[in-house]
Amino acid sequence: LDDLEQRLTGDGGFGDDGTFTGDATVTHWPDLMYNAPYHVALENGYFEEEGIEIDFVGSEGGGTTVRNVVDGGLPFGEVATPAAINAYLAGTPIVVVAGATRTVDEINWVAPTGSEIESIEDLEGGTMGFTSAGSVTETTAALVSSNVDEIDPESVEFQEMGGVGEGVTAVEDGAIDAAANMDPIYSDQQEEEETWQVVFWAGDYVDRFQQTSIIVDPDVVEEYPDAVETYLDARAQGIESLREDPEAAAEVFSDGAEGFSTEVMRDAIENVDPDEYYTTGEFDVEGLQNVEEAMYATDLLDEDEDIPWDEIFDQSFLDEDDHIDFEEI
Amino acid sequence: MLELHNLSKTYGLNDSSVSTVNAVDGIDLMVEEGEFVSIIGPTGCGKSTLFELIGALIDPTEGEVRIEDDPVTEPDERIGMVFQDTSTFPWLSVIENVEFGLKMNGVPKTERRDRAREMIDLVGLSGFEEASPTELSGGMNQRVAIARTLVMNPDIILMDEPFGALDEQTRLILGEELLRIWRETGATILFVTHSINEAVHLSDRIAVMSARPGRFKEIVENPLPRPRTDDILGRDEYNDIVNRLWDELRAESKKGLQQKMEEEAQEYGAPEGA
Amino acid sequence: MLELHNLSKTYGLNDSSVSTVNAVDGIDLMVEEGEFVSIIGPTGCGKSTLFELIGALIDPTEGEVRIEDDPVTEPDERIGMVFQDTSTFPWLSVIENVEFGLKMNGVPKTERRDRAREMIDLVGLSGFEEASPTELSGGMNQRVAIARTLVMNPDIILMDEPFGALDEQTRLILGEELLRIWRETGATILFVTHSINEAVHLSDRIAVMSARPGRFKEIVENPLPRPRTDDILGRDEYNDIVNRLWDELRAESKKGLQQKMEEEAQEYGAPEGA
Amino acid sequence: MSTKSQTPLLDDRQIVRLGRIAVPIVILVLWQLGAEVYGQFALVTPAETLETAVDGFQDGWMVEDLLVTLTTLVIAYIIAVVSGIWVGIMLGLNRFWQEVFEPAILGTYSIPKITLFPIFLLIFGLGMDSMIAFGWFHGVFPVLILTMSAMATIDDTHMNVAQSLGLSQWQRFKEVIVPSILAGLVIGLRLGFSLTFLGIIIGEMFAARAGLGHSLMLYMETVQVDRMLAIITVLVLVASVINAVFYIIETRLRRRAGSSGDVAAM
Amino acid sequence: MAVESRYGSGSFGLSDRANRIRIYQTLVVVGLLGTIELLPRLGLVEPTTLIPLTEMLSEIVSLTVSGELTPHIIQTFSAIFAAFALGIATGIPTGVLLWRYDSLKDILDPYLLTYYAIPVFAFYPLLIAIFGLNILPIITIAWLFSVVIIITNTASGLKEIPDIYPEVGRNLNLSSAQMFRHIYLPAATPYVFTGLKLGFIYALIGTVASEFILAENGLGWLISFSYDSFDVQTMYASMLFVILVSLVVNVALIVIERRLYQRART
Ligand SMILES: Nc1ncnc2c1ncn2[C@@H]1O[C@H](COP(=O)(O)OP(=O)(O)OP(=O)(O)O)[C@@H](O)[C@H]1O
Ligand SMILES: Nc1ncnc2c1ncn2[C@@H]1O[C@H](COP(=O)(O)OP(=O)(O)OP(=O)(O)O)[C@@H](O)[C@H]1O
Ligand SMILES: [Mg+2]
Ligand SMILES: [Mg+2]
Repeated sequence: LDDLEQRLTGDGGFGDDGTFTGDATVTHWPDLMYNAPYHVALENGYFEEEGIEIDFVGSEGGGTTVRNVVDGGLPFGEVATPAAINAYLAGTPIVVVAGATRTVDEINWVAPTGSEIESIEDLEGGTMGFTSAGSVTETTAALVSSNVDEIDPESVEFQEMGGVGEGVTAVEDGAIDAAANMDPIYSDQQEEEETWQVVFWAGDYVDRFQQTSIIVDPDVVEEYPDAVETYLDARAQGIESLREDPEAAAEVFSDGAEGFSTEVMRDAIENVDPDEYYTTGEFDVEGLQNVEEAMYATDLLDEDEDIPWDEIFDQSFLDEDDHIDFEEI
Repeated sequence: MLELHNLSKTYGLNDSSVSTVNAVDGIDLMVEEGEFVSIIGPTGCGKSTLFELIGALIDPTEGEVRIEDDPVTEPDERIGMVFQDTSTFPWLSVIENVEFGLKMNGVPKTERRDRAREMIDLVGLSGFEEASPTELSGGMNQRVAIARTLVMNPDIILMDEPFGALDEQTRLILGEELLRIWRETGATILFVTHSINEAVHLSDRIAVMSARPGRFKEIVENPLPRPRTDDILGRDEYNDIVNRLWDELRAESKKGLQQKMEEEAQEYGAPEGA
Repeated sequence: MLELHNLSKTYGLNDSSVSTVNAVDGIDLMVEEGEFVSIIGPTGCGKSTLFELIGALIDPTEGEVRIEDDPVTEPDERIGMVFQDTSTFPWLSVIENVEFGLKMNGVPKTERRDRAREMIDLVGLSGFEEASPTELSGGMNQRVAIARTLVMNPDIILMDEPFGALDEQTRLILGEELLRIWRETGATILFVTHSINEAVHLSDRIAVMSARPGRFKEIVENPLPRPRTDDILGRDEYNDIVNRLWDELRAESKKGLQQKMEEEAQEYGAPEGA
Repeated sequence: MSTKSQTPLLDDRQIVRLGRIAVPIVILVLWQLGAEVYGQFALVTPAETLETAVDGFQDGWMVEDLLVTLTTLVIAYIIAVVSGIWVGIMLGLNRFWQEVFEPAILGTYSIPKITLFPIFLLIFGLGMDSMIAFGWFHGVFPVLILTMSAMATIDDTHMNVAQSLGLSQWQRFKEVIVPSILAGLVIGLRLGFSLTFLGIIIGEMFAARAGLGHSLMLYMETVQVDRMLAIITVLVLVASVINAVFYIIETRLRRRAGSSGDVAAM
Repeated sequence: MAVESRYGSGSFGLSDRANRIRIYQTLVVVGLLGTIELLPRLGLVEPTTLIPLTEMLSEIVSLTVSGELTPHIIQTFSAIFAAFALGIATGIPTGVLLWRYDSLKDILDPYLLTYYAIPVFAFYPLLIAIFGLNILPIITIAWLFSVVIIITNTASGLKEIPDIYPEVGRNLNLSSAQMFRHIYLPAATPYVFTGLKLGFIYALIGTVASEFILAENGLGWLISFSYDSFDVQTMYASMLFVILVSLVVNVALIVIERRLYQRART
């Protein structure tokens, strides 16, 4: 604990009644959809109202974000759920205290406008690009192919592209038939001209997927539970405000993000349906089931390995009503 | 017989707008077979240039070189050269250095090995065949270079200050060995040196070159009988010829030094009172 | 008066179990004020070591150095040294080189400039004050080094083959200038050279050193009168003394050369028949 | 040695000057062509990049990152220079310890140091400390090695001169050692700079909270190619300007010291 | 030159000194390795921060036996060797050109000097767009890393050849082919080899570093992936593996280089 205080003295520290000063991270800060609620909460002063003075620092997706929380001495982080589980299983001291996003509605697969690939049927025997191994596009692709009836998923070749940019360049050149894309990048690329036609949206085949969750340093859970409370509270207010006034949220989001216009953000928020996409903390059984399935599918978990949900997840900061029974998963 | 007719070289004629240097000017010389001729002259007077002309490493501006009445226009195997600086190849062993020219001319391995060994013996380096030149002293390296030239069996050997980098005593010892080798091979030798003693010790005739443009100011016959043992040093003829050469050279050397300082001054950018 | 008493140096005594080199062994010498003494000896006989001992750059194993009866134990400003290799600082201009020692001793700028200029004049380099040593020839660099030593006004100047790297004619000319400077400054000069001619040309006495361990084999008085103009070369006394020194030196030189070749052979790894 | 034509239209100096101007032009032309061939999601045109970069400075997103990176760079570089020179001189003065440590130093220099970056993160945490430490680790070796090898080129005779003139330790250091090693030292400083810079950028690209390398990765992920290229351009410009300064100093020093010892540049 | 080196030779019992140096070198290495072993063993650092050396080694063994390392080793070394081969094939001819044409060298000099300050890793997405997600982008980056040092060393190696060697060749009336094969080539070899040595090390650094930040396989990726997924064992094992490999390669290259220089030293 000395260690924790020491780590925090540089950046701030915790007070009583849940106030604190410090840094936190959100995966893909500040641009991708996970970040919108925080931008809104910051802009509207929800954190300040709770006595929280906070700065968000960026990190890439996947395990890197979890790493950043741990090595960066950050008390809070919103990270990819599979990465959090994986980190815990590797012996990293973290606690998952809340869900954050529960669909993959921002993800789609695109082909150039006017191309013959117009829907998922046209991918029969074709090639589909995903971004990188272990990424949400890979896991989603795996789930899609297990849910799809229209075509034989065995006939589709999946190819790792390296990133969204590499994928869309490849699909432009005709090297692959459909490339993974995601908001707000997709809306940005659509803004000036209709560059893409959407082959399918991931959400059409995968209903729930607990994409991201909120992890906290166990010492903080132990010593400053109030801080966890206030932090989740501020974020939840951000989501509510976003749901109420997506127009205003889009403007705030575009200000906070780097290089995307208000129009793009408005389209992006509309595309994900904030009511479904964000959760104010509660977990989703089906979403977690899909996470587990995806982790088996992508070899993040061995066949015989079980996820000790009770150890990793701590629902004590959520409303009683929202608690789920991990046995159901 | 080696003949030089009106041999001249001016550097920098082709480069437009670069000032030219008249290095060698109208050199005439006839060298008999088996003769040992030394050339002395102040720094920068064109001695090395003269040798490069004779060896046909560069083309003369005027005049020509003839061997037995044939004009020489490209490097000729009858002429061997020994250079002032260390010129042995450090990437070859002593014996490989010596047999290098033979190898390039396609002489079969066993033959060239034998001939190289013989030459190494002649220059007193037996036992060092497999050594690398980098492990040998400057004097030993010059012996290797001499062996490398001798093995080609040249009729004429041009030696450009071969002992320039060595101290006086080592020079003397190597000079004596050179005389022995010369007797054994019967080659014609042209020899550049800065040392009057060395020239007198070794040669039949001594050509004194003027400061630039290099001309032959005088060619002196050496009256000392051979073989020249240590006791020549005390003889009157020895002193006479040394003094005579000193007199010839002194004025030219001052002129040469003057030229050099002026050039440096010019390069440095015209100092006021030098 | 400079006195050397039983001066000896053995290298490598302190490094345990390392073979030692007895470089200088029991040197005794008295040099009068204003005298010009040359030291000749074969390569590696310990001449440089002797000078480093006198200049107190290294500590003697035995014996001592005295000036006017004071023992000298650390570098003394009454002793100036000129080294064999180019020793001018390339990062300073000629005048900065010359005034370097004065500056280190805290002499004010204008004074040291004036004194440096005077010395540059004395060595014949006026006009080159602002040049960089890298732009000058070896001979000019040695003049700068001499000026740098002279400007400190030393009573005793140790010159270790100052003209070693230069050709014979240039040496002669610089030697004559050195004599002029010596007359003008009245300093005591100890002068190492390989050249017997040079030694005879310049000095009052000539010490001949033996091959290693370096001892004084003989100290020869030079009977030639001063000023020594060119015509001394023809005189009998000149020839006598040159011959005498040659005799002294010849045996030692061969021994020195032998030593060197043995060392090299050892290094290379014992060739069979060299 | 040079091959001069009979009647040159331009003299060598003019050719060199024109050629030097031509190099960036050729690069720009290739860039433009590449942008047209590979499409907007891989490469945008030089003009667009410039516009984005200007916007970055006006809008401030570039400035913030640049400041973070430069601050890290300056601190890491200063530490690398001071420690590198100090250790280099100490080892250079003592042949024995130099020979003891040389293989270890050269060995460390030759490994892909980036692989050790996680250790820095584990020790210093995610933040500027890590970046500084890692930048230092990258940059200190060339400074140290070139200082050390420059020490070996000090002319014994020069040290003898200093001794015979009775210079104090400090005077010897200041007046003889420093000027003697200066040329090699400056090369070390230049290489040290390049490597510190590279180390910091790589570090930021891998894991950081802020900085140009960090944003570079962000814009790579979100396919904002114009911003990505704007950052690369700024990085190249910063590096080039500072290297140009070193180049000028080096040329001066080389001219002043004659062609003394071409210390192997790495 | 330091005092010892001036007289440095067998006759002064250097072998004894060499022994002492070797003893101290061993002490330094043993001390370092011992620290790494003991710190975690004695519980002075967390096992999540550092694992004992012996564990790293046994982990290397088990990773190798299980075959987990194999694909990464193949990937990484294919990239290194391909990049290095490409570096030789392009770098040496370019170096020869720069040597033959002075003006070309003068034109490119300042650019070559600043070259290593450019973060070439940043071009990775562009290269993926050009070549696709395969080994080529990595090879290209590693090649970009290694080629310039090969170019500059080749050019300066050829330039360093003393005039006297070609003159000997001309006196023997050698053909141009003989001249190149028997004079220029062997005379320049040691210097060119230094370029190749550095070129190889740079190819290694470039490959591992770009795998580390960007790629999806290879030894560099394995380190960064295991770091991210909190697999400290694999992380240290693969790190140590990369370090050992680069040290072995480096020592081998240095030994060859020494031999060459010994022959060429004049
Ligand atoms: N390739 C060249 N181009 C232009 N000038 C040259 C060239 N080679 C030599 N020179 C000039 O020609 C003159 C004679 O040079 P050379 O080397 O023949 O003199 P040297 O008598 O051999 O001198 P040293 O005694 O110093 O060896 C010098 O002034 C030199 O600068
Ligand atoms: N620092 C040293 N350590 C060990 N041996 C040394 C050292 N300095 C000189 N020697 C050895 O001492 C002997 C005398 O060397 P010194 O340099 O005094 O000779 P020298 O007469 O000046 O030779 P030269 O005429 O070649 O200049 C040589 O055998 C040399 O190898
Ligand atoms: Mg010459
Ligand atoms: Mg000496």
